[in-house]
Formats: sequence, C-alpha cells, structure tokens
Amino acid sequence: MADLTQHLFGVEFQGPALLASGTCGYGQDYADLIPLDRLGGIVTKAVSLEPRRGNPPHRVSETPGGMINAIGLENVGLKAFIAEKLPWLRQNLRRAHVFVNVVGWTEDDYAGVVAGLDGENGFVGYEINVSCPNVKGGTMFGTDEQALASLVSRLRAETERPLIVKLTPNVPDVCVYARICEECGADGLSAINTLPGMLIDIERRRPVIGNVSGGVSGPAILPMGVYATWKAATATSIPVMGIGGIRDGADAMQYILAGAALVQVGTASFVDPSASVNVQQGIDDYLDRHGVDRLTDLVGALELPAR
Amino acid sequence: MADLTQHLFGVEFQGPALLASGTCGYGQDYADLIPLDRLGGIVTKAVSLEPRRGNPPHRVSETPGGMINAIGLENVGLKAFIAEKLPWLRQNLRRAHVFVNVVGWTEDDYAGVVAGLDGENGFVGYEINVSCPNVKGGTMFGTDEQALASLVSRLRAETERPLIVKLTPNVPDVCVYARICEECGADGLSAINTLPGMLIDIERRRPVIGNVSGGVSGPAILPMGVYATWKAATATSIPVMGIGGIRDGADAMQYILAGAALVQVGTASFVDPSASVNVQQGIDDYLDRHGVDRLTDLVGALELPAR
Amino acid sequence: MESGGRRVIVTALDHQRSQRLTTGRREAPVPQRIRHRERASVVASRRVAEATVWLELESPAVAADSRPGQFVMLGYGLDSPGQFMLPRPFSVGWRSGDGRIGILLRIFGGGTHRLSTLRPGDSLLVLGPLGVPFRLDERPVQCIAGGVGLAPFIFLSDQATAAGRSVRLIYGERSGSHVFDPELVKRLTGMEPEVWTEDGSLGRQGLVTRGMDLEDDSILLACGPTPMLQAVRSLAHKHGKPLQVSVEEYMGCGVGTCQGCVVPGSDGRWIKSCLEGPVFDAEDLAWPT
Amino acid sequence: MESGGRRVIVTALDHQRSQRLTTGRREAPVPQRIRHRERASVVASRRVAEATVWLELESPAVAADSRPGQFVMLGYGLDSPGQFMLPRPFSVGWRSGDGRIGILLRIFGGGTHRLSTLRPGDSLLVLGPLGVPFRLDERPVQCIAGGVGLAPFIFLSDQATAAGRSVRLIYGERSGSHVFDPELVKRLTGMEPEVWTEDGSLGRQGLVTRGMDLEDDSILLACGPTPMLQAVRSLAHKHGKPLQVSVEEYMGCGVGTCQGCVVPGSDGRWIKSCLEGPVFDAEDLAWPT
Ligand SMILES: Cc1cc2nc3c(=O)[nH]c(=O)nc-3n(C[C@H](O)[C@H](O)[C@H](O)COP(=O)(O)OP(=O)(O)OC[C@H]3O[C@@H](n4cnc5c(N)ncnc54)[C@H](O)[C@@H]3O)c2cc1C
Ligand SMILES: Cc1cc2nc3c(=O)[nH]c(=O)nc-3n(C[C@H](O)[C@H](O)[C@H](O)COP(=O)(O)OP(=O)(O)OC[C@H]3O[C@@H](n4cnc5c(N)ncnc54)[C@H](O)[C@@H]3O)c2cc1C
Ligand SMILES: Cc1cc2nc3c(=O)[nH]c(=O)nc-3n(C[C@H](O)[C@H](O)[C@H](O)COP(=O)(O)O)c2cc1C
Ligand SMILES: Cc1cc2nc3c(=O)[nH]c(=O)nc-3n(C[C@H](O)[C@H](O)[C@H](O)COP(=O)(O)O)c2cc1C
Ligand code: FES
Ligand code: FES
Repeated sequence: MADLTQHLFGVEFQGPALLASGTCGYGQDYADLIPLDRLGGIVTKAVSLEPRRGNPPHRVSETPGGMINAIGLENVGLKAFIAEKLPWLRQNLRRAHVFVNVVGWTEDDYAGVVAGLDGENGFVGYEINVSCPNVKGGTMFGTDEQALASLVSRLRAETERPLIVKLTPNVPDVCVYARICEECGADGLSAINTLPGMLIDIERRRPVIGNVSGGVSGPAILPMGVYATWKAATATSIPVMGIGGIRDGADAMQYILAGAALVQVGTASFVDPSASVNVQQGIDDYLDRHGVDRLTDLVGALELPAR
Repeated sequence: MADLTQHLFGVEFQGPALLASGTCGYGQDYADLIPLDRLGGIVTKAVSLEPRRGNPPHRVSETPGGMINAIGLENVGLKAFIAEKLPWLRQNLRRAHVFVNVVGWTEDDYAGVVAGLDGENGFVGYEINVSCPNVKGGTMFGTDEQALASLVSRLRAETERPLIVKLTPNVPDVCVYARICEECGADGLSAINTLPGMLIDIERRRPVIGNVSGGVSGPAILPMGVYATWKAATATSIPVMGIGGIRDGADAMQYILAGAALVQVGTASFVDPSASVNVQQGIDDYLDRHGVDRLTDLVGALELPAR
Repeated sequence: MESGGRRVIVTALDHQRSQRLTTGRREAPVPQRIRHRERASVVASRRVAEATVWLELESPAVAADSRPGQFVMLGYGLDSPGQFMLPRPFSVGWRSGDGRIGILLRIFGGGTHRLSTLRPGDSLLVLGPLGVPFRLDERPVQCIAGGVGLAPFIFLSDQATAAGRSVRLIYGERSGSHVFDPELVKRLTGMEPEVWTEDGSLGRQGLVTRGMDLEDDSILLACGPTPMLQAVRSLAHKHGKPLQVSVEEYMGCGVGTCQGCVVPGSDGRWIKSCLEGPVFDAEDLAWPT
Repeated sequence: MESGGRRVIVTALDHQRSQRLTTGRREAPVPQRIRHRERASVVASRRVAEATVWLELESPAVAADSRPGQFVMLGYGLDSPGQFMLPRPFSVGWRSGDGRIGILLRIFGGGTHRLSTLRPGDSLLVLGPLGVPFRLDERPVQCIAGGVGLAPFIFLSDQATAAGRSVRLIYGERSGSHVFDPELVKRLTGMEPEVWTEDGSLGRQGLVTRGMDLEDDSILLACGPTPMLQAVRSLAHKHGKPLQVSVEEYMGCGVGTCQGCVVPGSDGRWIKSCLEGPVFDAEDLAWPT
C-alpha cells in the first residue's frame, strides 16, 4: 500500500486516476457501477455556453485497437449544468475532484462558461478543450499559436481556479503549444485528445460516422499519447495529465514515467466500467512490487539511453 | 475478374497494391516468398545521398493494434543502391513498377539523389519522404509550408519522372500541404507515413525503442490514414496512394472509396508476407461481388450524407 | 473489483420516461433499475442457423434482474490476452431458473464473428440488465420479430406463457436456413412461432408484416431491422394500434455516459437509446415520412 | 495464396557469411536457403514447466527443411477474428519424422501469453525456416543453454545423437520449477541434459557456465539470455575456444526486409540478426568490455 497522494492544483489527490471528459457524462451514470469517490477525480463532458444538440448517428464505432467518435460536443449547456448536474457532483463526490471540461467557438464562449461557473461550488477547476476534432474548426485554438496564447491569457484573467489546457496531438511539435500554455498562465496540461480519423462502410459506400470524420481513441493511440505527454512534461514545469489508451496500471505507468502526475481513463471504461479503479489499483501494485514508497518518486523517472 | 488496370504517372498498373517503403527492403528478400511481379509495384526503402548507419536497437516493437519503429533510415546510400540493388529490380520486376523512396536533410541531399538516379533504368519515379518522424528534424520538410514548397519545386526542376510526395499526418490540416505539393508540380501524393509515438519499458524504466521515439504503423492508424487520404484526394486533382494499416481488400476499399487510386501495404506484410497479394485479390473479389467492371469506377466514389 | 448488485433508484428522468412508455392504460409503478457488472462463463455455444449461434452464459445476477426487452453489453473485458474489443449490445434472449442467460447471436461483422467462436468455459464480461424493457398490461400481445430481433421475444414469450398471458409470435427471416429452430423456440417458450420467410423456403412466404392482425385489441411489439420497424410502424400508425419498438443504434458505453447511441425523438431531440430505450413507444420517435 | 516450397539460392552475402561462420576448420558447402509460408495446426500444447509450454505444430514443409539454430516466425496471420499481432520469433525446438515441429515457449509478455493459450486444432501462420543454423564439423559439441535457450539444442542433440556425434547438453534455469522435464528431453533427444539451477532446487547448484569444460577440444554453442551469452563468451575468449551464439533481438519481419533486428558487429556495422543470424561466430559480434 504505497502513498498515492499528491498535492496538485491546490488540492490533494487521493489517487492518480481520473475519468476522461466525454466518457463519464457528468458522473451520475457510473455511480451505481463503480465507487467514483475512490478515484482521483472526474472530468465532465464538455460544457458550452449554450446547449448543443450534437451530431447525427452513427456517433461511435470500433476501429482496430480503438474506437472513433463524433458526438459533436452535445451537452446541456452552462445553465442546465449548474442547475442539474453540479448539485449531484457536489453531493456525491467528496474526495474525488471534479474538473469541468470547457469548450467554445470564440474566446467569449469560453470566457462566458468560466465566468458563469467560477462562483459555484462542487468543482476544482477547468480543463479547456481546445482540441476536440469533432466539430468544424474545433481544432483551431489548439493548433493556432496566437489564438491559443490569447485564449489562455484571457481565461487566466477570468479565474483563480486551476486552469488546465488539453492539448491536441495533431501538430508537428506539441512542445511549442505546451510552452505557450505555460507562459500564458495555465496551471497544467492534459495530453492527449483524440486523433482525427475516418471510417468507411464499404457496403454502403458512405462514412460510418454521421459527421463523416471523428476522433480516434483507445489503445491504438497509446504510443502517441505517451510521446505527447513526455514532450509536454519535459517542455514545461507544470503538471501534466496523461491521456490516451490507458487500460491498466501498466499502461498508466508508461504515462507516469514519461512525466504525467495524473492519468485519465476514457475508452477503457466502455470495455470495463471498473477500468479506472483497476488502473489506480494497478499503479499501487506496481509501486509495492518495486518497493517504491511514494508515487511522486516515479513521476517523470524515465531514464534515457546515453547518446 | 474485374479490370484492375490503371494508367497513372505515364505507366500502366496491373493492380492497385504496392509494397510500402521500408517494409520490403529493395524487394529481393520477399522474392522467394511472394510473386512480387504480380503487384502494382513496390516502393524501395529510403535512399539517401550517403549511406546511413541507422539507429541502435531496439528498432521495432509491437503496440496495441500496430507497431512502432525507429530504423533511422538505415540504407546503403545512392551509389550502392545503383550498383547493388537497382540491377536486381530491373531484372526481376518486369510488370510491377518500382518507386524509389528518397530522403534527405537538406534540399541538396534530395536533389543529389534524384539527379544521381534520374539517368538509370529499373524504376518509374520517386516517392519523396518528407515525413519520416524517426530522425531529428525528419518531419521538417513535411510540416513547414515554405520548406515543402521550395523542396518540391526544386525536385520538379531536377526530373521529368513522376514525383510523388509522401505526406505526414502530423499536421493540423493535410489539405494545406497537399495543395502546396500539387501547386509546386508534384505528380502524386502518398498518405500517410507513420505517426510519432513512444513506448516505455516500465520494468527497466527506459524507452523500449533505442531512438526513444519512433513511428507508429499498422491497423491502429487506419482511420487516420483513410481521413488524410480523403482530405488529400478532395483537396487536389493528382492521384493519391493510400497508406496506413491496410490488411485486406476491405481495408483497401476504404482508401479507394476515399479517393486513393493506389494503395500501399506495409506492416501487414510482417504478419503475412502474402498480405499485399491478398489485398489485390480482395479488391478484385469486392468488385466482382458488387458487379463493378472497372476499379476506376470506385476511386473516390464515397457518398457523403446530405448536410 | 466486481460492483455486483449495488442498487440504485432510477433517475427521475428514466422514471418519467418509463411512465410515458405505456401503451395507453395506467400501470403499476416502475421497479428500481438494477445494473450489474458480472464475469460470466460460457456454458453452451450452439450453431442454430446459418451464421447464428445460441449462447448460454452463467450470469446469475444479470439473469435474476433482467426483463424482456432489456439488453446486455458483452465483451472480453481488459485483462484477456486477446484483442481490444468494445463490448457489443445483445438482447437478453432468455433466462433459466438457475442463473443462465441466453443470447441469440448472428454474425454480422468482426465482433460478432469473434463472439461466435466462444467455447464453453470461456469467460466474458457482462454488463446488464440495461435499458428499458417492453411494457405490458392485461391486453394480449403480438410480437413481430425480424431476424435475431426474435431474441427478446423468446424471453418475453417464455414469461408470458408462464403467466398465462396470450401471446402471438410472428417471426420472419430472409430464408429457411436462417430460421432459429422452431423446436428449440418451442422448448424455450412453450409456444410455436409463426414463421414467415421472404423466399417461402420455410413457413409461410412473405414479409413478416403480412402476419400481423391489425384489427384485434392487442399491443404490438416489434424488434428487427429498421426497414421492418418502419413498415410495422406505418401500419400500426394507420390503424391506430399501440406499438412498442426495440431499436438498434451503435453504442459505446451502453450505460448512458458517452452519448453515442442517439436516435431521433418525435420532439426533435436526440434520445440515448441505451438509457431511454432500446424499447420505445413508436410515437415517441421520429420516423421518415 | 501459399507460396509453398519455391526454392532460391542464398544471396552471395549470406553465402560468404555462412562460410565465415565456421568454427576454425573447412566445411561442406552451404546448402540452399529455403523458406516457407505455411498454415500450421496445433497438434499439442502442454504446460511443461512454470510459465512454459511445449507446442507441437503440423508444419511439414518447415519441418522438412529446418536445421538446428534456425527459427520460425509464429503468428495468427491476418484473417483471424482475433487481435492484430506481429508474429514472434521462436527457435525450431525439434522436429518429428512426420512433419511436426516442436516449440518450447516461455510466457514473457502479451504475445507469448496469447500463444500459450493455443489449443489443439487452432491454426497458426508459420514462416520458416529462417536465419542461419549452427555450424558443426567433426569435433564434439558442448551446448550451453539458458532457460528456453534450450530449444535449439533439443533439436540439435536429437540429430547429433542420431548421427552418433558426441554432444554435451548443459542446461541452466533460475530454479527447478522452470526446468523442462529432463525425462521429456531424454525422450526427444535420447540424452540426459546436465541440469544446473541458480537456487540448487534441481540438478547442480550454480550458473550454467560452471558446467562448461574449457579444456577439451569441443566447439561451444550457446543460446540464452544476453548476460549468460556474455559470460560464456568471455570465458571462451579467454581460453581461445571456438564459440557460436544464438542471439535474440526484437524483430519485425523475420525475413530481412525491415532492418528491425540489428545487433552490433565486431566490424562496427549493424547486422540483421534474422538474416545473418541468429547464430553467429561470437567473434563476429561486438561485446561489452
Ligand atoms: C439494444 C440492441 C440489442 C441487440 N440485440 C442483438 C441480438 O439479440 N442478437 C444479435 O445478433 N444482434 C443484436 N444486436 C446487434 C448487434 O449488437 C450488432 O450486430 C453488433 O454490434 C455488430 O457488431 P460487429 O462487430 O459484428 O459488426 P461491425 O460492423 O464489425 O461492428 C462495427 C461497429 O458497429 C457497431 N454495430 C454494427 N451493427 C450494429 C447494430 N446493428 N447495432 C448496434 N451496433 C452495431 C458495433 O457495435 C461496432 O461498434 C443488438 C443491438 C442493439 C443496439
Ligand atoms: C531468434 C529468436 C529465437 C527465439 N526462440 C525462442 C524460443 O524458442 N522460446 C521462447 O520462449 N522464446 C524465444 N525467443 C524469444 C521470444 O521471441 C520472445 O520472448 C517474444 O517475442 C516475446 O514476446 P511477448 O509479446 O511475450 O513479449 P512483449 O515484451 O510483450 O513483446 C513486445 C515486443 O517485444 C518483442 N520482444 C520482447 N522480448 C523479446 C525477445 N527476447 N526476443 C525477441 N523479441 C522480443 C516482441 O517480439 C514484441 O515485438 C526467441 C527470440 C528470437 C529473436
Ligand atoms: C465518446 C467520447 C467523447 C469524448 N468527449 C470529449 C469532450 O467532450 N471533451 C474532451 O476534451 N475530450 C473528449 N473526448 C476525448 C477523451 O477525453 C480522451 O482525451 C480520448 O478519448 C483519449 O483517451 P482514451 O484513449 O482513454 O479514450 C471524448 C472521447 C470519447 C471516446
Ligand atoms: C519498419 C518500417 C520502416 C519504414 N521505413 C520507411 C522509409 O524508409 N520511408 C518511408 O517513407 N516510410 C517508411 N515507413 C512507413 C511506411 O512506408 C508506411 O507509410 C507506414 O508504415 C504506414 O503503413 P502501414 O500501416 O501499412 O505499415 C516504414 C514503416 C515501417 C513499419
Ligand atoms: S451507448 Fe453510451 S450513452 Fe448510450
Ligand atoms: S526482422 Fe526485419 S530485417 Fe530482421
């Protein structure tokens, strides 16, 4: 039983595993299946200023070693989130920390959500989704250096709460964008969001996904996620949440050794709702097996070959 | 038995399947295992001006649904390629077409290889590798709009032979780079090269790959490849070779419907050397099953949902 | 860790929705929703028709709480050496008195192909029971089944006949080779299905809709391919007959968290079919006109 | 399509290299290289030690042309509903008179775990025989095996004893629970292995290198973990004894096309171990000093 606790973003995390945005709704629908409050935390489905209807079906399908999705950021919108979702999170998650995933199509959209939420209780901070590839232009902020810098600075001015920017892997060099976020005042980074992809139904000769293209997630993207996490962690000095294809403690340890302080579990929860809980347990077991007392001893403990 | 032939790049292809660069050496080592000359063609391992030693081991490893490699562009170099490899290709491949994959670290490197090869026989044209993620700066040309434009224009001036540029998926929008290639005189495009990734040996706490990071290939990247192919094909009017995770005729048909005139088979050949031959056969079977007479009828025949 | 039978009250939303899921008359209050995550072992796997397998799983918790129309997500979990596979949704096709559930599985693509190769002793991860069941009252029932859409009606007929309720089971397939052995259906349900095949190679020749009685005072329940559901619905609509349909949409989680499984509602919103379905009052959905 | 037994002459390079692969004396000319792609079915799969399985495959073409020290790539091919898996390299561990090959498989990670679950009747895709075999002459042979490095020496001993050649088989494992049943080895090879275990729980206690005779006029052949190979090599080097080692490096294709499997040569170049190895004259490789 090693020490998994970490002090990050001004709070104590009892464990390193969180549920990834869009794969756990607003928590409630997993509450009867797993002990949510044992996790490090959860990241909500994206919240936008206005409710969004989302994309037509099919919205999800399996791909080799993973899945593709194009939900289209369907969500209840800021007002309903505060009225209907936040109260449940506030009442039911006492030790697991809540981050609100924020999405928008203009700086004002993002700023509006942050401003509207900032006074509420029941969540710790924000994960800014600048990289959802599912909606036209959705990748803009995450792949445009100026737009990203301006957005992060603007949001930094709006809130004292932890501000975590979720990076897209879909750029030549993640380090550039990671540094911009740090310089503009982000408290942390998440890496990675889905990779853009497309599947074709060869019998109907049409895209499988109603939105034509979607975002690829799951084990298939694990090496891309580990690499982006390693780059982001070495390029900056702020905490990184590692995301992408994590199924178990061994996968999570790759991210942690690469420099992730926390990890998020997404697609794996669809295969087994207990995945996140098992990931956290598996990390604990790894530490015990290797006689390591504190998780923090291994964050970024990767050794590089002599060059 | 549908008609698989296509006239592209000034030659006739008997079938749409080629072996992808780096996965078939210079052809010879597959000659006893598969009927190479039945394929559309092969793309050689990268050829650079000088011989290259390549990266230390481990150079390859499996990843979920795919593999990662960092060979480091080890190759015999221009001179030895002409002296030792080209003669075998010339003698043994009479109907399968040979493309030489060209790599370099400066414009002059690339130009030197093209100039040095242009007078030789035994190959049809060049596939310009501007996107190998394995070598420091290796992605530069493929992700830098100016550098790419300048390189393609320079090579266009060096040769009359078919010039195919192999795109990297590792950019926000493949269309931008595809258009640059077309405008600067490229005759065709290949999409995609590997996606950058990293694997960590959690027992040794070191990267699995000697080069630390590598390129991810195989079925895991199929949706990314189909998407990039669709974007490149719709953004330009030059032929596209679809690459990424193709295992069988069904996978290949996704690329063809997305707009690929030809497909390349890489990692799948490691699982079964006959993969490329079976891909070509599988496409033939699909056409027969659907009563389509000519392969060309289905290139880019994807229907999009009404918006 | 197995989360076993932790119980939760259905959310208000589910409750209202289930209330609306009536077939015209007032109902007994909706029972609590119970979902289990259970490791199940394959007890039997029999090829029962062309590309069709009957699976029996030892899954006591799911068996105990399932009701006809509900479904399970079937998969390998994460600790198998095999391939990563998203779980696949399947109707609960039957349950035994002693903790087994039956799945009528037809090979469609990669996942169902893989599941069709399961052998006795193999282990699966089962999530269920999921979704909203068919809602019955005192009226007689006509079940219209297309292909493996038969599955939920085997379960339903078994319970109905046990309860002495009058049920008609109208079952259509493309051809006789696809028909799930009527003898086995009889053994499982105690009743004879009325078999229709498009090519007439078994039972009566024609589309299953030909077998429907639109004049009686029964409730119509339909499960099968979307074109069939559309045909059934337009007939029911024309004759003002109450109809519940079980729909199929691609699913990610099966439990309401991913928003992957939406179908268009008559009120213009996207409805999660894994949570508010798969069984719907036909008139709550939007249909092509 | 099966490319069956199409025959090709070894490339000049392989030929020179094999010529250099002598152990000091002149040799018979190198035979032609023959490689097959063959669908093979599992005949038997027996757990023979801790985390260790003995697989027998019906693979007649590969069996017919294999020589001790050569290896095969074992995988599922591309048409199985199961997971994508790169094939894995395994030494040919034995062959029967009637077309079977034996593989001594130890569970290491995901792939070997999956292969260890194979059952009789399952089908595999086999590529082989691959690489360069051990090269023998009239001199007696000492085989030094670490762990499943025993595999090629079962094959070699079987042939050697049949040919009336004198062979010593020195076999080390961490502990007795890992030792491949000496009785079975005897049945397969007609000879007794000299067993060493690090913890002394079976056979003699100590590292396998303790069993080597460095004074006689034998050839040393070694196969096992790299640290063991290094120890054997430094002893052989010190005593000027000829040594051939079989090395292990991660492989992509196994047939020479991907350049994935390189090991450092004494001449400073990277050598493809799938084509010029896996068996090398120890002095052709670079060793840590
Ligand atoms: C509520 C519900 C109950 C079902 N009950 C049964 C049953 O009792 N017996 C039975 O044989 N089948 C049933 N199905 C259909 C079954 O889930 C699909 O045939 C199966 O998911 C196809 O997977 P595949 O890998 O073989 O097909 P592929 O096309 O290879 O699957 C690719 C992706 O498409 C999805 N997909 C493809 N077709 C369907 C479909 N019709 N419905 C949902 N997802 C699909 C898969 O889940 C996967 O994500 C049911 C579906 C739903 C939604
Ligand atoms: C020429 C040769 C002969 C071999 N003969 C045998 C034998 O007779 N019996 C036996 O049990 N094992 C043998 N091995 C080792 C065996 O190939 C590895 O144990 C196996 O590949 C590990 O795969 P994995 O998925 O279990 O391990 P993982 O670590 O999960 O595999 C991940 C990746 O690493 C590679 N890898 C990991 N360890 C090794 C290794 N030691 N050698 C090569 N690749 C590795 C795998 O191929 C895969 O690409 C041999 C290896 C070589 C090169
Ligand atoms: C169905 C689905 C919906 C998602 N929705 C969001 C979202 O709203 N906001 C966001 O930032 N990421 C979203 N993601 C991305 C995940 O949070 C995660 O970054 C990605 O799936 C990679 O992790 P995984 O491989 O563990 O799933 C979504 C992913 C999936 C599969
Ligand atoms: C071992 C290996 C070596 C490769 N070497 C090259 C290369 O030299 N030049 C190049 O353009 N692409 C190279 N590639 C990329 C492939 O040509 C192909 O673009 C990629 O692997 C995706 O296709 P696949 O999924 O079918 O393997 C290499 C790929 C692998 C696996
Ligand atoms: S399948 Fe995930 S919400 Fe319905
Ligand atoms: S494994 Fe591909 S060249 Fe050796």
